[in-house]
This record gives sequence, structure tokens and C-alpha cells, in this order.
Amino acid sequence: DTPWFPMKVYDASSGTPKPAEYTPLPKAEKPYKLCVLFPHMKDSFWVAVAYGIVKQAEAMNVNMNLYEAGGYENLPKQLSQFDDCMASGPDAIIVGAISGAGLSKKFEEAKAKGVPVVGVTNPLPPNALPAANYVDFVAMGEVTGEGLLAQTKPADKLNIVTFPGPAGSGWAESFNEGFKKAVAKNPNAKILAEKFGDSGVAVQLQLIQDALQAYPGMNVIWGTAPTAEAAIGAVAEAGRNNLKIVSSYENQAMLDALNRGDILAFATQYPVGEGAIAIDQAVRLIEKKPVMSLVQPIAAVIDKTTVPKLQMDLVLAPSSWTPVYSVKAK
Amino acid sequence: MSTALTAAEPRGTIGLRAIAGRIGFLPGLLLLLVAGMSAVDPQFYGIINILNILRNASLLAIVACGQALVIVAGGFDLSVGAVVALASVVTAKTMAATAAAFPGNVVLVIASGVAAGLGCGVVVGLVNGFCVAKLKVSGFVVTLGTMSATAGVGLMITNGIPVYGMPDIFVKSFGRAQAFGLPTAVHVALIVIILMVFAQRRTLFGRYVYAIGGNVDAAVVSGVSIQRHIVGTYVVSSVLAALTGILLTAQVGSGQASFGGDRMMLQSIAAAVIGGVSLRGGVGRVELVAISALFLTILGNALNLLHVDSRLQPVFLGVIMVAAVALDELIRRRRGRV
Amino acid sequence: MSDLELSVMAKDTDRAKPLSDRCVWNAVLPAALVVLLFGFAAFDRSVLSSANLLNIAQQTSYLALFAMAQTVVILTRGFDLALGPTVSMVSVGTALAMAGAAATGHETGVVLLAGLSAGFGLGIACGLFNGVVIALLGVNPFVATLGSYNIAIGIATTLSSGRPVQGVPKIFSELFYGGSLFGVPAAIVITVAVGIVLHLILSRTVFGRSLYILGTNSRAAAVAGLPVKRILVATYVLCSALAALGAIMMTARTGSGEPNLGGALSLQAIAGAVVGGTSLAGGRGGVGTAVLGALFITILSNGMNLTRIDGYVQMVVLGAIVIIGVLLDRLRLERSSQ
Amino acid sequence: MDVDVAPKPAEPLLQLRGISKHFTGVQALDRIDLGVRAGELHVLFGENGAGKSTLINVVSGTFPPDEGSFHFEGEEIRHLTPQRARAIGISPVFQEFSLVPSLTVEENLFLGREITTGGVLRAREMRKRAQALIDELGFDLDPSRRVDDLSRAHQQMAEIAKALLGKVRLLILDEPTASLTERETGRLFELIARLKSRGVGLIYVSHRMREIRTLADRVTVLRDGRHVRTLDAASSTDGELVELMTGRKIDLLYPTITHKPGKVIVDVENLTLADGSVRDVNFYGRAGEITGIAGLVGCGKSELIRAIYGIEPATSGAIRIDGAPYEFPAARRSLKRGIAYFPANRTAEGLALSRPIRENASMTVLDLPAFARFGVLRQAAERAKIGGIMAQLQLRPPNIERAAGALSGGNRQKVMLARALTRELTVFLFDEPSVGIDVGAKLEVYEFMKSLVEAGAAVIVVSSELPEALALSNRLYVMHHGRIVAELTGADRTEQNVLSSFFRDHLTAEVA
Ligand SMILES: Nc1ncnc2c1ncn2[C@@H]1O[C@H](COP(=O)(O)OP(=O)(O)OP(=O)(O)O)[C@@H](O)[C@H]1O
Ligand SMILES: Nc1ncnc2c1ncn2[C@@H]1O[C@H](COP(=O)(O)OP(=O)(O)OP(=O)(O)O)[C@@H](O)[C@H]1O
Ligand SMILES: [Mg+2]
Ligand SMILES: [Mg+2]
Repeated sequence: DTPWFPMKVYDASSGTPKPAEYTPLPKAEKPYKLCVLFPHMKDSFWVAVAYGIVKQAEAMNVNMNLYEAGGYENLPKQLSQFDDCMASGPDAIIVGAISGAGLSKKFEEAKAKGVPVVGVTNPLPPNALPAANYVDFVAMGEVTGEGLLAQTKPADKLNIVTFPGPAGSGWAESFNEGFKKAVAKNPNAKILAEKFGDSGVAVQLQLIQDALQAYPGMNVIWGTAPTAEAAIGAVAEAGRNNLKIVSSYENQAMLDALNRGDILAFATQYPVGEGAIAIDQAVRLIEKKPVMSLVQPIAAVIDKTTVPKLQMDLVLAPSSWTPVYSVKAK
Repeated sequence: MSTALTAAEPRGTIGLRAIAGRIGFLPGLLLLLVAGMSAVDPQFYGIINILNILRNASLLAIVACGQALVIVAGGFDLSVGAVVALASVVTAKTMAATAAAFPGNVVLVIASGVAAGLGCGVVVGLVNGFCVAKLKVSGFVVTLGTMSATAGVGLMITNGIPVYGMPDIFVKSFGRAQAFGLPTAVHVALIVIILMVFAQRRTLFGRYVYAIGGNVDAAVVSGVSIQRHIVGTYVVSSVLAALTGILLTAQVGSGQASFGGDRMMLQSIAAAVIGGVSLRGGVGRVELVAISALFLTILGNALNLLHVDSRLQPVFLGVIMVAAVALDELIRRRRGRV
Repeated sequence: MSDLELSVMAKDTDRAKPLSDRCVWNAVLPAALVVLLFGFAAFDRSVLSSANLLNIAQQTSYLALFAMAQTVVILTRGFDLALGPTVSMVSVGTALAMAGAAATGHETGVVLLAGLSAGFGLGIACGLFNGVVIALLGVNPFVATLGSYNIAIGIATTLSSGRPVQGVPKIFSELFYGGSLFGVPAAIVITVAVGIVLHLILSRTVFGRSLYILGTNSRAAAVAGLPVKRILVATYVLCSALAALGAIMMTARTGSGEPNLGGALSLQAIAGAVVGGTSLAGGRGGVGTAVLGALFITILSNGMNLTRIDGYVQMVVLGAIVIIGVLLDRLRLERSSQ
Repeated sequence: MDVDVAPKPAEPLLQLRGISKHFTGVQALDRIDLGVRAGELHVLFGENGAGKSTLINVVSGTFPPDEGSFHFEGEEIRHLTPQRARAIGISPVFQEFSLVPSLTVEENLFLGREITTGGVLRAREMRKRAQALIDELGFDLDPSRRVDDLSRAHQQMAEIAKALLGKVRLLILDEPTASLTERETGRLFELIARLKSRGVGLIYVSHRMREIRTLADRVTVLRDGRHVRTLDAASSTDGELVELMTGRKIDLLYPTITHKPGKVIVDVENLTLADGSVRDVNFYGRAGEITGIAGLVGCGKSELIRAIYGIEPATSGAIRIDGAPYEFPAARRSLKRGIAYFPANRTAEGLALSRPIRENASMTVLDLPAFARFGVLRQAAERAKIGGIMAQLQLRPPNIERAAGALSGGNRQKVMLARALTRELTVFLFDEPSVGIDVGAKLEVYEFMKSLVEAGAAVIVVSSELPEALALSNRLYVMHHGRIVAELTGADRTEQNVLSSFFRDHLTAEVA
């Protein structure tokens, strides 16, 4: 049972996002064979996407196999996995791309072979695919920036250090760009520095510790979820309780932290919903039914005020749920 | 007698080379770096910064010491990074589980967690040691394999989702605690280093590790039992890696499969090699390895304090790393000549 | 690497019968490959489908190329940790150059030329750096290539500002990826061609001969008047040049310059070489071993993907297989020398 | 060393029956019998590859025999390990040393037998005992030196000292004098005498007839891993032994070389080396004669010729080759100028053991068009040329595709010598040319040198074996403390004069 729909989204098929409601098909006509590619399954964000995919696949009774490339540094592996998918003769492929540009050749091949491909969660070059659903990372970054400004009085000075994530990952850079665009609207907000680094807690912790020393004036930390998680401890240790922490995406830790009041806010793009929608889009493509070619979940910044009315099962997989990599149709 | 003379002058030259060869000029370089940084940026010698440096250096040093031991024995341990991660998640999971089973019994909870974490280290170490010593597969390959496997297990357990639910005391009064003004990690590291120095200098184990690394065949005909000691080195290395994993867990407050990883592995070997451990085996002292761990940590810290663009930082790091070792090599050769 | 391995190698090979019948690698590993293939096919018949076999061949061709690159330096008892980052850097450089040239309205010939020269230029520069630092400054390969590892990463991410570099002309991809000769995809054609040439270089030229002698006993090579330093430099240049070629082919495959393309390639390439039977102790291995190892790893992960084995389980299996593969190779050596 | 007093000499100390050992490809030992009595010195005599070292390795527990029985002091021994062997008083001095280069002499002495309390080393005590032992042996060896800082000669002393640490009932010496000079050899012989008098049994391997004569009580001759005969040293002649060993007649005299000194080819002026092992040395070598260099250990004689070849850095002085100044010597350029160097340590500096003989022999000529054009090898030509040369040198076994590591000492040296015939050379620098090679092979090497000089080449021989140096050379330089202290020609080339030139030097040293 997937009580997620109808789900409020933007329909960006035409290029300009229009508010819309997304409702998937009740069932697939046949138990199709779907192949799903993920960059990795190493945090609760992608687990959430997987949750949506698995549940929806079960609901629509299709076969699904999920492959994860083991991290953003493994583009070659994802390319090979795409080839392996194609070789296993699927009815459609769903891709959380490590690099949209990097996979573009694969997309062309799939098209040539008549295998529909759906993009999920990670942005792609415009019109690369017949159907996709993701929030543009730049937009996502902007949302977090606006969220921050909304949380703070226009008057007070913001000295921000950003911790976008691993340099060269693409997504880190895009988040950062969006965020900078947003905060630029407030003359009192200043970006002191941008500290790229692997999105692991240990690495981020070192970056934060050094930043706390290097930028005594810093009063806002914006970065990945692991950044925020690391920051909580480090900040407390350094006794800099005036510091505001904002996370550019969601996970269980962020939710708990927000409830404890350790962080100011985090952004969400409803990953569970994205996963579910991707399955439906794939089925529609297979069955040549009308499909929303670019769905954009309505990204939102969650803070103390909004957290109560948050539809949690669209944001995170239940902690009891452990990922499964394949679904067999009945 | 004539031979007194014979012995005399060669020894002179060799004595000098020895000094250069055994200590190197790393300590000097370290002092230089510290002095320079202190001059440029007062933030550097701020107490908190120093504590950060010391804590991070300690974590690296602990792993590097184990790594050094393996390399001295003529091996290689690529699996340390993965062990750090595995130990972290296993410790956290175990604590969470026992905490659920015996609420309130903090001592038991922590003990079980730590034991489980170190246990992982022992197991991986034994596997590595067995494959190298008994199956005679090169250490590089074996640990390359166990690295992948260990990381896989760590992720299987957690799906990369952080593991919470360990008692606060573990975090507050161990991970983030300080004694005599120093973080726990530093104390642990100091103890480890002292023990290792003692082992290398004064114990049979240390002596045999040197012998095996220096010339296996000679060790064999001299009746040294090779296999036991090789296994020993790998176990020590893995256990120390596990220890680091536990310390990290205590400090961060959650078990994370993202700890350690390739970077930790590469750093530990770099620390060992820069600390004068020869990849050919038979040569190397842990105290210098510890110093070079400190050196590397300060280097990273300095680049941040100096506001170097974080995309360019690797470039600086790489150049300095190579330059340091090259200089050391150069000086060593010079001394060798005069 | 380890003296232990060294001594094992010595026992196995030194007193063995004529080289010729040792070089005929008897069928153990190839056989294992076939068994693997059919084993997987038992679970999923599509494994043996012509489409998938071609797919395997194509995937292998990339890894094989990188494994060959590593093999060349491993023959001299070194290795190149910087291979992966070099690939990233070359990918970005090539793409930028071509995008730039295209933007300034040059015709395709010039654009391609710009791309290739930029790519190989960067690659060779990296190789020169490694070679000079290792051969002339006497820094050990690990530190040297770890240094260039960092440097290359820095350059790649800075040049690309961390984002994929778009604007790679179609023809480029057509040529190095889409294209085919008698229905054989470009990647396979190129790798086979390179493989043959490299094999000839290793077996038929003074350079190749010197490589093996240097790897077996560098002291003797020096006393015999071989230009040891020049050979070493050339070796690392060759390695990086091959890496650059691979990077260019992968860039054609992705259709964009990827600042993270090389990520985990360094160790994978070493694994490929070693699993195939290249000895980290130097002096043993060649194109054959590299290709064999690459095939082994590719078939394994391909099979596991098609038979739907979970990602993390795959990591564990892969780890185990790497060790077993090398173990087989060792046993094979012992047999073949009896 | 502590040695308990002689037991009943009736039954032999060590009794081997039907010992066999098979290695991949070779039957190294084939049903060997051997009996060693307490207080006797038993010589193992045989060609390179006859199986002497293998037998010794079996006796000292390094590897188990495939078959045969092993009795020591009357009781049967099974599953002998190195530890066990040392425990019961069998201590070997290996041909390939059992020393760890990165450890100090003292650490090596105690390796495997450290004095500890609960796994903790008792350094001071070990230091004391090591020093005591070295003093007792009268070696000038500094126990705190790292072994890799020592010359081969000093490593040999360390290896001997190592064997004599602890309880000794049976001492095994595998070519102990190969890299010792007269003085240490003398010391060693005194020591052996002392041990014999205390009832210690000795197994002794050597290729030097002189030693066998002076030391041996009984001699066991091995050939191709088989026991040929055991005979009393007193009642047997050298010729007899060699005939048994080789299976053919060989006369054991040094070849008579007719030197026709021509113009000076090698001319060295005030040469001083960076490590001070050679200090302002002047000497020259002429075409058509053998110039010898003799001297005590560590006198720098190796370093001198290594410097000429360009593998030891010189700080000052001039080298002239055929009149033309030769600056910044380097191996490659030396070869181009026609200078070849034959290292004393063939495993470390000569051969790539796991590569085929062919590649090892052609190593120095890959720059010649005859072997490679435009960097491409001409393997057919190579095979033919090297094949011919190895045949001419009578390589045994004659297959040039085998790995060099599979050859015995003598044949390895032949592979080195082959390099002399692969290209145009005028100067030949030999460092300890006959170390560790059997009598037959030695003679072949000497004949080889003879042919070289008589063809007009300039040959320079560094040797620690004084008779060899005297017999071969036309002019003999004597080095001491890195300096040349005497140049002996014609009739003055006598052991007396060589030795006295040291003593003269001592006196001056004392005075100064
Ligand atoms: N008393 C000593 N103790 C230890 N090592 C010594 C002593 N005297 C000299 N040496 C070593 O011997 C080296 C001299 O080289 P080497 O012994 O090869 O000269 P050599 O005259 O060629 O002797 P040989 O050729 O007989 O070995 C010096 O570099 C030094 O390391
Ligand atoms: N570890 C080994 N593996 C294979 N073959 C071996 C090994 N050791 C010795 N052999 C072979 O056994 C035979 C006897 O070798 P050994 O070293 O005992 O001869 P040797 O009498 O000591 O010769 P030398 O006088 O040169 O020392 C030789 O043919 C040698 O090639
Ligand atoms: Mg021998
Ligand atoms: Mg010498």
C-alpha cells in the first residue's frame, strides 16, 4: 500500500514548471522487467529512493533489479552496469546517474535499441531522456539558501562557509552554485569560503574543525547531511553555540537533529516519492501511455515550524525497512 | 693493530650516514612547518586548533604504526581503511543491541561494543596473515582482496546508514573527553606508540619482524618461525585500525561505514614511508612514523588555515609530500658521500 | 613486493626448467574463466548471449588497457597510484581542449588534434613527473605516485570546476567509441592493437628486455651498463601514455570530460595486472597476464550483475576471488616448474 | 663458544646413510653416505653443483632429505629443524650467508637464539657475549655495525662467529675462506685446530687444494650428487682427488702466461674515492700483461677497480684510458671505451637469476648493431652468437635458455666471462675471479685470462687469494688502508715481500 498519491509536484515537461498532481497507474499490464541503476546505497537518502522504487514496483507488480555503483567515483562501473543491464534484456531502465553528461552516450544507445530509460533523482542534460523526475540541484541549492534567509532577520550579518561535498562530483558544485545564487540576494550574507571534501562524517569533521579555527567570524555552516552531523559535535565542543547549521539534503540524522534543535533546517525533495514516480513513468513508457516527461517534486526546506506537517513516509524509508535489490513480480 | 685503523674511517662515514639514514630530517621539517605556521597565523597555535591537530594526528598515527609494522616485515596492508569502517559500525551496532538488551548496564554495553570492534580487527588480521603466511600470496594482493570484502561486509551491515544508539557516556566521557588537557585519542595513541617502540626495540617479536623483513631465508635457517610472526604483524595492524575505528565512533557519536576508506589506507602507508619505513622491508621505526603522521596532519590543517582553495589543496599536498621525501633522499646521499 | 613473496618466487622460478615452458601459462586461470562463465550461464542464460559476450569484451578492453599500463611499471618493481587521477585529468583536458577549439570555430580535424594532443600531453607530463621523481630524485614509487595522485586530482577538479565538461564533438565519440572495424567496436580494436604493439615492445626491443632485467636485478643492470634511470623514466611515461589513451577512449564513451572518471581505477588496474599473474616482485608478467586479469575481473562482475547478486555481496566475492586468482597463479607456477 | 670435552671417539659423531634430495629438475643428492668423527676435519670435495651445499643444508636441518637415515651422537634424528640442529650442537657456516643485512652483527649472531626474559630482549647481556666471542675469535669486527655496511669479508667473519655462538659439537664450514684474505684465513685455521683438539667434528667445503692439504683428515668426493669415495687425506694426492672429482685428468698448475707488456692502457693518478676507501692511488696497467692487486680485507682494492669502471664515486684524481683522459666514468661509457668489470659478487651485481642465460650474457651489448637495430633486438643473431660463445666456454648444461639461477657457481662465472667475448674490449677488470668456483672451472678461468692477455688485452686482477694473485700477475700492486704500499715485479713477487710490505706499513703506523 502506497498512500503517497496523489502527490503534489511540478510538471516541467513544457520547460516551465506548472503545479500538478501525480497519480500512478494502478497496475502494469504485464510483469515487466525493470533495471535500476544507483550511484550508491551508502546513505539513507538513496535508501529512501530505493524504498519508493521497491514499494511501487510491488504495487504495480513488475520485476525490478537494482545495481549500485558503490560511489560517485565509480562512473566507469555505472557505465558497465548500464551495459550489463542492456545485455540482460530489460523492458526499461531507471537511472540515478552518477553524471548525466557521462551517461548521455548510453542513453543514445538505449534509444537506438528501443529501451526506454527514466532518470530519477539526479539531474540530466535537458531532453536527454523520454521521461525523468528530479529536482534540479541548482534549484535545490537555491531553496536551501532561501530557507536560510527566511529563517534569519534580513538585518543580521551572515558569515557563511559552505561544505558542498566532494569536488568533481558535479552535484556538490551545483548545490553550491544554487545556494550562492540565493544568498546573494541578501547583501548582509557573505560567503567566507567553500570547503569541498568527501561527504563522510570523518572527513567533514576535520574540515569543520579547521574552518572553526580559520574563520572566527563564521556563523553559518551550510553543507551536506554528513557535514551537519559532524558540525553538531564540533560546534558544541568549540562552544560556538551561536552557529546556524543548514543541511542541503535529508537523512534520518538530520530529522533527529532538527527535532533536537541541533540544526536550523534541512532541504528535502521527497526521495521516496521520486522513486515511486520513476517506476510509474517507466511502465507508462513501456505501455506507450501518456507520461509526464519531466516531473519535479516540490523541494522544500524543513525547519522546526514545518516539520510537524511533513509527510514523513515521502522523505525517508521506515527505519525498520532494509533495502532489497530485486523485486519478483507475482 | 692495523685493523683498528681499517675499521676506523669507514665507520666514521657510516656513522654519519647512519644518523641521516636512521632519523632523517623529518623532525627538522616538522619544526620548520610549525614555526612557519605560527609566524604566519596565530590561529595555528590556538589551543583548540592544537588539540584538533593532535587528535587527528593520533588517529592516523595509530593506524600508521600498525601499517609500519607490516611493511617492516616485508608486507603491505591495504585493508586498514576498511577495517576502520567495519570496526566502527560493528561497535556501534553491538552497543545499540546490548543497550537494548540490558538497559542501564553501561559498562557491559561499552565493553561488549569495544570487544566486538576489536574482534573484527583480529578476524581480518588473522585472515590476512593466514593468506600471506600459509598460502604464500603476496600481502598486497591479499589485503587488496580483504579490503574489498571487509568494506562490503561493513556496508551490508548498515547500508551505509549511520548507526546510533550507543550510550552517551561512551561519547561524552570517552570520545569527546579530555584528560590532563588532552583528548582521549591522544592518550591512546601515546600508549600505542610507546608499546610499539618497546616491541620493536626490546622484544623478540620486534626483532624477528625486522629479521623476516630483512632476509626471510636467513631468518628461516636461523630457526625463526616465520609464519607466526607474519600473522602477528597483520593482526596487530588490523587491531590498531579497529581501535582507530572505535575512537572515531566515540568521537562522532555514530557508527559510520564511511570512516577510514582508501584515503585512510593511503595516508597510513604514506605516513609510514615518509617516516622512513622501507617498502623493501627490514627497516623502519614507529616513532618516526608517528612524527610523519603529525607532519601530514599539520600540513592539511595549514592549507585550511591559509585559506587555500580546497580544489587546489591536493596539488600543494602532493608537491610538498614528494619534495619532502626527495629532499630527505638527497641529503641522505650527500651524507653518504662526504 | 614483500621479501617473502620474493623468496617464494625465487624458489619457484630460479632453478626452473627452460623459460619457454614457464611462459606457456598452463590452463589453470583461463580454465577458471571458462568455468566461471558457464557457472553464471547456468543461472542466467543471457550471460552467454553473443550480445553479452561482446559487452564483456568491450568492458574488458578498457580495464585491460589500464592493467597493461600498470604491468609495465610493476615489471620494474614499482606501481602507479596516480593512474586513476591521470585518467580524470586527461579526460577533462581533452574535453576542454576540444570544446574550446570547437567553440572558436575550427574544423573537426583541428578540434580532434587539439583534444588528442591535450590529452596525451597531460598524460605524458604526468608520466615524466613520476619518472623523474622516481628515477632521478630516488623517491620510492609509492610516495612519488601518491604525490602525483593528489596533484592530478587537484588539476582535474580545478580545470573542470568539478563539473562534467560538455561540448565533446560527435565525431570524437564516433571515432573512439561508436566506430567499429568489421563490426568490432573501436574500443576492442584499439586495445587489441595496443596490446600487440606493447607485447612486441616488451619481447622484441632493447627497452623491453632491459625492463625485465631491471625488474629482476637492478644492481646487475646498472653494473652491466644499462641506462637504468632513462629506462625507468621511459617506463613511467609509457604507463601514463597508455592511461591517457584509455582516458580518451572512456571520454569518448561518456561523451563528456569527467573530473571523476578515474576515481577508483588505480587499484583496480593493479588488481587486474596482479590477478593475471604479474609479480609485484618485478620481472615477471606481460600483456598476457594483464589481459587475463582484466578478463577475470570483468567476467566476474558482469556475471554477478546478470545473476542479480547484491552490490555488497559482490564486493565480498570479488575480494575473495582476487586472492584465489593469485593463489591459483602461484600454484600454477610451482606445477609448471616441476 | 662452549664445547664439552670429547666423547668416545669410537662411533662417528655424525652418520648419514643413503641420503637423497631431489629438487625441481635435479637430483641434487643421490644416496649419499657420510660419517664424521669427533675431532676430525672431514672435507667435502666436488665440482660446482656436485651437491655439497645441499648436503650441508640437509645436515643442518634447512630442508629434509627425501630418504635416508640420520644419526647424530649415536641416536637417530628425524624431522630435523634448524632450531633442533643448533640445539644439539650442529652449527653451519653457509656459503650464501644466513645474515640479515638490515640488522647489526650482534643482532645477527643471536638471531633465533636471543637471550630473553618473557619475550623481552636482554640487550646488554647479548652485547657482552657477542663482544667476548668476537674477541676470542680474534676477528676485527665491530658488533654494532650493520651487516650491509660490511664488506663481504667481514660478513664472512660474522657468519663464522654466528656459527660458533652457543654449544658446538659439529661445525660445518661451506667455503669459509672464499672471501677471506691470508690473515683471517690464518686466524680461522688456528681456531679450527683448537676446535679439533676439543673433540669438535668439522665438515669443510673448499675448492682450494692448499687448504685441503693443510686441514683435511679425510676427504669425501662427490660427483653429480653421488658419493664417489672417501679417502684419507694423508694417503692421497691432489691429482687423485681431482681425477675422482671430475672423472678426468687435469694438471693443477697455474697456466704459464707469457706477458708481452705493451703501452700503458689504464693510468690512474692520485685517485681518491668519496667513501675514503681509496686514497690518492697511482697505478697503471699495460696491454699484454696481467696487473695484480693484492691486499688485506677492506683495503679498498675492489673499490679501486670499481671506481675505474665507474660504479664507485671518486672525489679527486685522474683516470686515463689509452692516453685519453676519462672523466666521470660510468659503466655504460666504460664499456663503450672497451673496459669491462667482472664483479666479485655474481648473484648481487652480476646476474639476473630468473632470466635466461642468453639474456644475461648479452646484457652488456644491447647497444651494438650486431644485437639490436633501432632498438629492436635481433634475437636470431643473439641466440647464435651467445650459443657459440657458451659452447666455447663449455657451459654445463649447454642449454642457454635455462634461467641463470639454475647454474652452479662455476657456470655462473662462465656466463659472466661470456660478456668479455661479446664485444670489442681492451681492459678487463676482474674482482675475485675465482671466488667459489671449483678447481676445474678455476683453471678454465685462468686459461681464459691467459688467452686475453696473449691477445694483447690489459687485464687487472683483484684477488684475496695471494697465490693466485702472484701466479697470474706480471706486476703486483699491494694495497693497504686504501693506499698502494708496494709494486712488485719479476723475482720480488713472493708471498714474503707481499706480507712484509704490510708489516712495514704497520711499523710506520705504530711510529706515527
Ligand atoms: N674493521 C672493519 N669492520 C667492518 N667493516 C670494515 C672494516 N674495515 C673495512 N670494512 C669494510 O670494507 C669495505 C672495503 O671494501 P672491501 O672490503 O671490498 O675492500 P677490498 O680490499 O676489496 O676487500 P675484499 O675485496 O677482500 O672484500 C669498507 O667499505 C668497509 O665497509
Ligand atoms: N633450492 C634449490 N632449488 C633447485 N635446485 C637446487 C637448489 N639448490 C641446489 N640446487 C641444485 O642442486 C645441485 C647441487 O647444488 P649445490 O649448491 O649443493 O652444489 P655445490 O656442490 O654446493 O656447488 P658449489 O661448489 O658451486 O657451491 C645443483 O645442480 C643446483 O642447481
Ligand atoms: Mg655450494
Ligand atoms: Mg672486494
